[in-house]
Amino acid sequence: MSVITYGEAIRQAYREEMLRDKNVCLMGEDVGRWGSLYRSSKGLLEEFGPEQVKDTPISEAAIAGCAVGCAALGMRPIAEIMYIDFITIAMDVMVNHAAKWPQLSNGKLKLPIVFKTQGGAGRRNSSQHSQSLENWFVNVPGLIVVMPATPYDVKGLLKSAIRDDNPVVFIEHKALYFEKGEVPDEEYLIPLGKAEVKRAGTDVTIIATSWMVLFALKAAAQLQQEGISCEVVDPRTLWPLDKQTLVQSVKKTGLCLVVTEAPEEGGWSGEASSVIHEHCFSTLKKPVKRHCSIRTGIPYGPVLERQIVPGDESIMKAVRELVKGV
Amino acid sequence: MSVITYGEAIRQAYREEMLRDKNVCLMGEDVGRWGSLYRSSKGLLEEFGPEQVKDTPISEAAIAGCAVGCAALGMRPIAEIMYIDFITIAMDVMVNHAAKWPQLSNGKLKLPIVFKTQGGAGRRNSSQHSQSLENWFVNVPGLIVVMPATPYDVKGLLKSAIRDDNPVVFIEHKALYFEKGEVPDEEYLIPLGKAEVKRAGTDVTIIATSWMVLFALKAAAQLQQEGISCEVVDPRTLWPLDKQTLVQSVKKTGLCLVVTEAPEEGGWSGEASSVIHEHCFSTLKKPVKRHCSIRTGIPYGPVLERQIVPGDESIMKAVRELVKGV
Amino acid sequence: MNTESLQKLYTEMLLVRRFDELCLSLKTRDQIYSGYHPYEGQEAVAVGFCGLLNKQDILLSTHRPHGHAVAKGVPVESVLTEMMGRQTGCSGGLGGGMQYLDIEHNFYCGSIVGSNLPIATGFGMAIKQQKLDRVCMCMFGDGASNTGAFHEALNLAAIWKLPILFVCENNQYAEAMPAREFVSCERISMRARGYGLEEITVDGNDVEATRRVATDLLARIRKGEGPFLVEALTYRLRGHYVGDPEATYRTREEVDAWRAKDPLLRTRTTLLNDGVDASGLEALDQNIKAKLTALEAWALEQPFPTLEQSIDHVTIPLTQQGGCACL
Amino acid sequence: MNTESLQKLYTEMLLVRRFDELCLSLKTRDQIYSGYHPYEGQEAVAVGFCGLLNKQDILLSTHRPHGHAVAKGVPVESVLTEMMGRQTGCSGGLGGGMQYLDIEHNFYCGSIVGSNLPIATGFGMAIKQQKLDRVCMCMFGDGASNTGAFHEALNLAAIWKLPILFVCENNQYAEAMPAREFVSCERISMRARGYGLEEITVDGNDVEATRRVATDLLARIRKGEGPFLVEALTYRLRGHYVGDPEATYRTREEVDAWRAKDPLLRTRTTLLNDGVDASGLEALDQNIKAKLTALEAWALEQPFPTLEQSIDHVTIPLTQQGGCACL
Ligand SMILES: Cc1ncc(C[n+]2csc(CCOP(=O)(O)OP(=O)(O)O)c2C)c(N)n1
Ligand SMILES: Cc1ncc(C[n+]2csc(CCOP(=O)(O)OP(=O)(O)O)c2C)c(N)n1
Ligand SMILES: [Mg+2]
Ligand SMILES: [Mg+2]
Repeated sequence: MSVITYGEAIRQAYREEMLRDKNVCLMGEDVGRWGSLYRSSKGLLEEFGPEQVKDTPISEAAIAGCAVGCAALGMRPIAEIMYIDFITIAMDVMVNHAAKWPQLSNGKLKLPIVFKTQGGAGRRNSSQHSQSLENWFVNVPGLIVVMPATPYDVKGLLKSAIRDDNPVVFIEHKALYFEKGEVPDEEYLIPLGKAEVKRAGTDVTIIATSWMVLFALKAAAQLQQEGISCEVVDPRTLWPLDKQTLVQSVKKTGLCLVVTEAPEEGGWSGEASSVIHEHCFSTLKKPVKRHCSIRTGIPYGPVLERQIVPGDESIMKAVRELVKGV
Repeated sequence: MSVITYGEAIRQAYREEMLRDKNVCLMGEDVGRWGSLYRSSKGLLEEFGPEQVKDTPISEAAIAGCAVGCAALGMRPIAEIMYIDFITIAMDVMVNHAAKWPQLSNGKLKLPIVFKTQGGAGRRNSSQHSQSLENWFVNVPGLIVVMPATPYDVKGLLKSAIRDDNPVVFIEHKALYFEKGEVPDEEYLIPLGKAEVKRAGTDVTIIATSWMVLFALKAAAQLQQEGISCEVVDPRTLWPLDKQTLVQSVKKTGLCLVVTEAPEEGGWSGEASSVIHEHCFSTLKKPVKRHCSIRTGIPYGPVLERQIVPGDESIMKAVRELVKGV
Repeated sequence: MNTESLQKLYTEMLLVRRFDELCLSLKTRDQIYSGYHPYEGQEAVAVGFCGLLNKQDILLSTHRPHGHAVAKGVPVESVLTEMMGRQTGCSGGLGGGMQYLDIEHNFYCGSIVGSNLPIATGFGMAIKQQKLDRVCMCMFGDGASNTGAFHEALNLAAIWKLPILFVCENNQYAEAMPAREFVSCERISMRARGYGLEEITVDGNDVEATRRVATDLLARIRKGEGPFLVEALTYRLRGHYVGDPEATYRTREEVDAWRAKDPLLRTRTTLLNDGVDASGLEALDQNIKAKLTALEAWALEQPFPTLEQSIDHVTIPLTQQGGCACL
Repeated sequence: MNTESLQKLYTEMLLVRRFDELCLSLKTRDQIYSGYHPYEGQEAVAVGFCGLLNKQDILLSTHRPHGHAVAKGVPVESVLTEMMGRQTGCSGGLGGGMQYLDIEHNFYCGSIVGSNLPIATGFGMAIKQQKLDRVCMCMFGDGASNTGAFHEALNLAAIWKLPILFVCENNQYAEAMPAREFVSCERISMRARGYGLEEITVDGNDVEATRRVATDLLARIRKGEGPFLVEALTYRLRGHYVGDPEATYRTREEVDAWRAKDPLLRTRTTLLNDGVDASGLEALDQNIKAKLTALEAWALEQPFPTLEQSIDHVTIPLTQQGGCACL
């Protein structure tokens, strides 16, 4: 085991997969010279050369298009969209082509693409660089959607995403790149489509995604002091969803809080909440509660950001309300 | 009252609003010469001239961008994206700019834009021309989302959308343009954000959107014969959602089926289902059931389309399961 | 071009023309379900350009793809039955008339205008990097040249020097929008300069010219001199789709003037002048028609795809990695 | 240009330069929260072009907006405090350093590269249609010229003949990506031909030249001859953002060579040659510095926006039409 950052875990995943398979290539704006914005591909251009590590112009539609075309000829591109906010420019290729072609080929064509991007608030970037748009892709048949929260998860899931033959939308979080965690020194994979219980508990289940997992864990630790035992479940893959792990937890606790950074209406919190209600209706003591960002563009600066987005304090408050109830 | 088509109702709404206010203008691909694909703006170029009715190049990003810029200078553009599938190309302007600028102006800037488009299956157009992508916009703070199902609704809501000072995503349905219905001869508006009970009933509430409303009504009529009384509620506006009308209905019936054309996972069905669970938990006899399209690209041709997308038969089956149980 | 070669091109154009007519007739009988975009008048582009590709070369087409597909050599059986939504179609009948793939024949088309250009860059990149003896050709229209996708793709292809031939089939209209009003430059080929490329325009109704330019450019691309952008000037003789309100955007006279420049007529005249026998050409045509009549009869018998087929390949099961425990 | 006019431009450039330095210093002290994009070296573009606009004219800027804003006459108070996230900022402190609007001064900027170009077409269209005595100027970088948005906007502006001046501020880099490698044509102005426009390039480090070109083109636009695309060749003397790894994409020598062409240095030399007193220029500078010192002190006292402010205007209440019965 070594303690490394989320960013370094990504870099290791890239490196190992590029070494293993020459067809794996990374393309995007400044993934080469700069080694990506948060340095998660640092040194890879030097090590693997411009055939495997490609800087591209500011052309998100072309980046995504290029990924589809080269994947169709057997390459395994990782197409980086620097901020998920810019994925708005790559959507046509992703939704209308990457997600549709394998079906249209009747299984003859595989598109092993990782559309890799990064979302969320936490770095004071304001509303055009802080959005949480993951649920868009959950609603598109043909795409896999992954959102890892820890260095361990990001490495294992990224390696699996690269090896998977489906187009995968892989969403990192900008507030996590410098978070540290334990990662095995030997190689490992984490299966796509597997949730993880990040902390076991008995009184209430907190389903949280990405950055929210960290806050949920902090809140759970605090709440333990107050005598509330929280189970924290991280789906990790939003589609296909490991309903079993989520449902098992709620069947045990009878209470569920869903925490997402995306605003409530139309977000993935609705999906999670529905799944739990559908499968745990008789064991639920109360309806599933959703705790999400306030419905607004993420404002600039550190203070407002923290007030808009759920954090450990607000999660504790939500859990208390749920457990003790009004 | 006159009986007119959905397409004609749209045309009347355009006409009345363009006559009322010279700032109202329609722009998009072939909205002028052709009068739109389904002729919903037929004759308007001749009547209002090219300043109010503008044919644009195949440039969805520019269409959306142009709408934002001219709205900022006091115009009231209706920007047409011919198929919702192509809105993937206009997303950046809609999500990162139209939805953000009013907030950034601290209320000094209004963007009275209607982003008008058309979605869904029913015309055998296959997967790149048949998607139901409405929930994407529900998750974007700053946008209003409207999905009318009848000639009456489309006219009244479109007129309100044009007069509203917020950017509105207005989603028509391609299978509805030639459907007929009664529309008053005198002017009327339908408020945005108001659901409607399309059919009263006592045993089960069906919440359905757009094309699905028609099937739900058909199913309800049939089920009446079997002794099942369905209440059919059409939210009409997906955001802001008229939760009260939806909840009131389910509080009465104690059972709820949500029907959407979009696939289940990540779609608006999850939002609706969560809202009902959150507000009707104690009166619900069973968990809310979702009935949505099968998770696949809409295949070509009439037969498969009908098997993938919910219809009256499949809704009846789902209601029966819900009411009589397994 | 010698008479024999020209006659060969003529025959290919005739096949494309008769195939288009067959589709039109099937559309009228509601055997083609979505909008159908006729190809009449543009055959010299398909045959001159797409007809030169090898099976291994990649062809990316548009929402008006059947001429390109047939010219490239995608079997008429699978093109026709795809349009008719039958299992034997290239995409198993799931895609229909404007979005299908024939993986074996390296043919890809789609109904989002402009999107094939960015995708072409990926094929070009893979070909170059894997040093394959293949090229990529990407067809698009005058309307598509106004999309952002066009621009991003051309720039990327140019800076990476990719083995791609971008062929702009300027048939003067994008639906009802005349290129003369909606394309801001006089010639679309003038846009080449913005990507450091040569300006190349060809008479798209002259199959000898299109074939000559195609041969030259593909040879240069195979030598590593790509990409190229070429504009082929042609004309769509029928409506954008069957029954479009043509009167809203063009005159009868304009159509007639172009009809006189019909690439088939023109080539036929040259062949006759070269001493080819009219009855020989007539026989060719009868031969094609007979084959297509048989094809039609066969096609109408083909089964439709099943629900399972339409779902099975949307997502490849994740089982290798442990899979997902869905409920 | 007479000495007096040039000295005025010099003063404006000096203000932009000192303002940029102040921001840099505030960034170092974490008083600017998001990434900060310095403007040093490009002042002759902002002042020559943006400085010519009237208050009523529209200016669309980028993720590197403060030079443009200050040159246009957006009050330094509201630009600076916006960057510092204070209530007194143009956007009430909600937007931060790269996305803010000053409605009164008709200034709009944003952090999505390229998106301001399509939006500019709307301003241009409204100006033209409402016959307003205004123009629209749209700034963008070499990197932005590779976006699809650029292409769609230029084409639309050209076919509709809109009163827009598109100014490409080619500072040689888009983050770490050199224009010489990532822009496929030698000069970005060569792209003009693709839109039926003139090719215009100007030395962006020569404020007399930028002002001359701007004056000429804006006059022509006001006469209805727009749009125009002009490329101003300049150089970003600092990193893309504070602390970027510059060594990965350019050499010290290259930066030094451009430093010698610093627009301020250059104008100063001209002024001195024209007989302007060095001490007079020094006094000007001291004057600006003193004002900015006072500005800084004031700015640091300004309050932050409240939660309510950040939520209140996201959606305008629908009450006029009956409103929504949310729970
Ligand atoms: C992105 C997008 N916008 C609009 C359409 C609708 N549409 C289908 S074909 C067409 C015209 C295309 O014109 P052109 O590129 O010249 O090709 P042609 O039809 O003339 O072959 C349009 C606008 C589309 N399919 N995709
Ligand atoms: C659509 C989009 N892609 C990528 C980025 C990230 N980004 C911010 S600035 C920048 C470089 C822009 O280069 P250029 O247009 O030359 O302007 P400059 O920074 O040189 O002023 C990039 C890639 C972005 N903000 N928006
Ligand atoms: Mg055309
Ligand atoms: Mg630059």
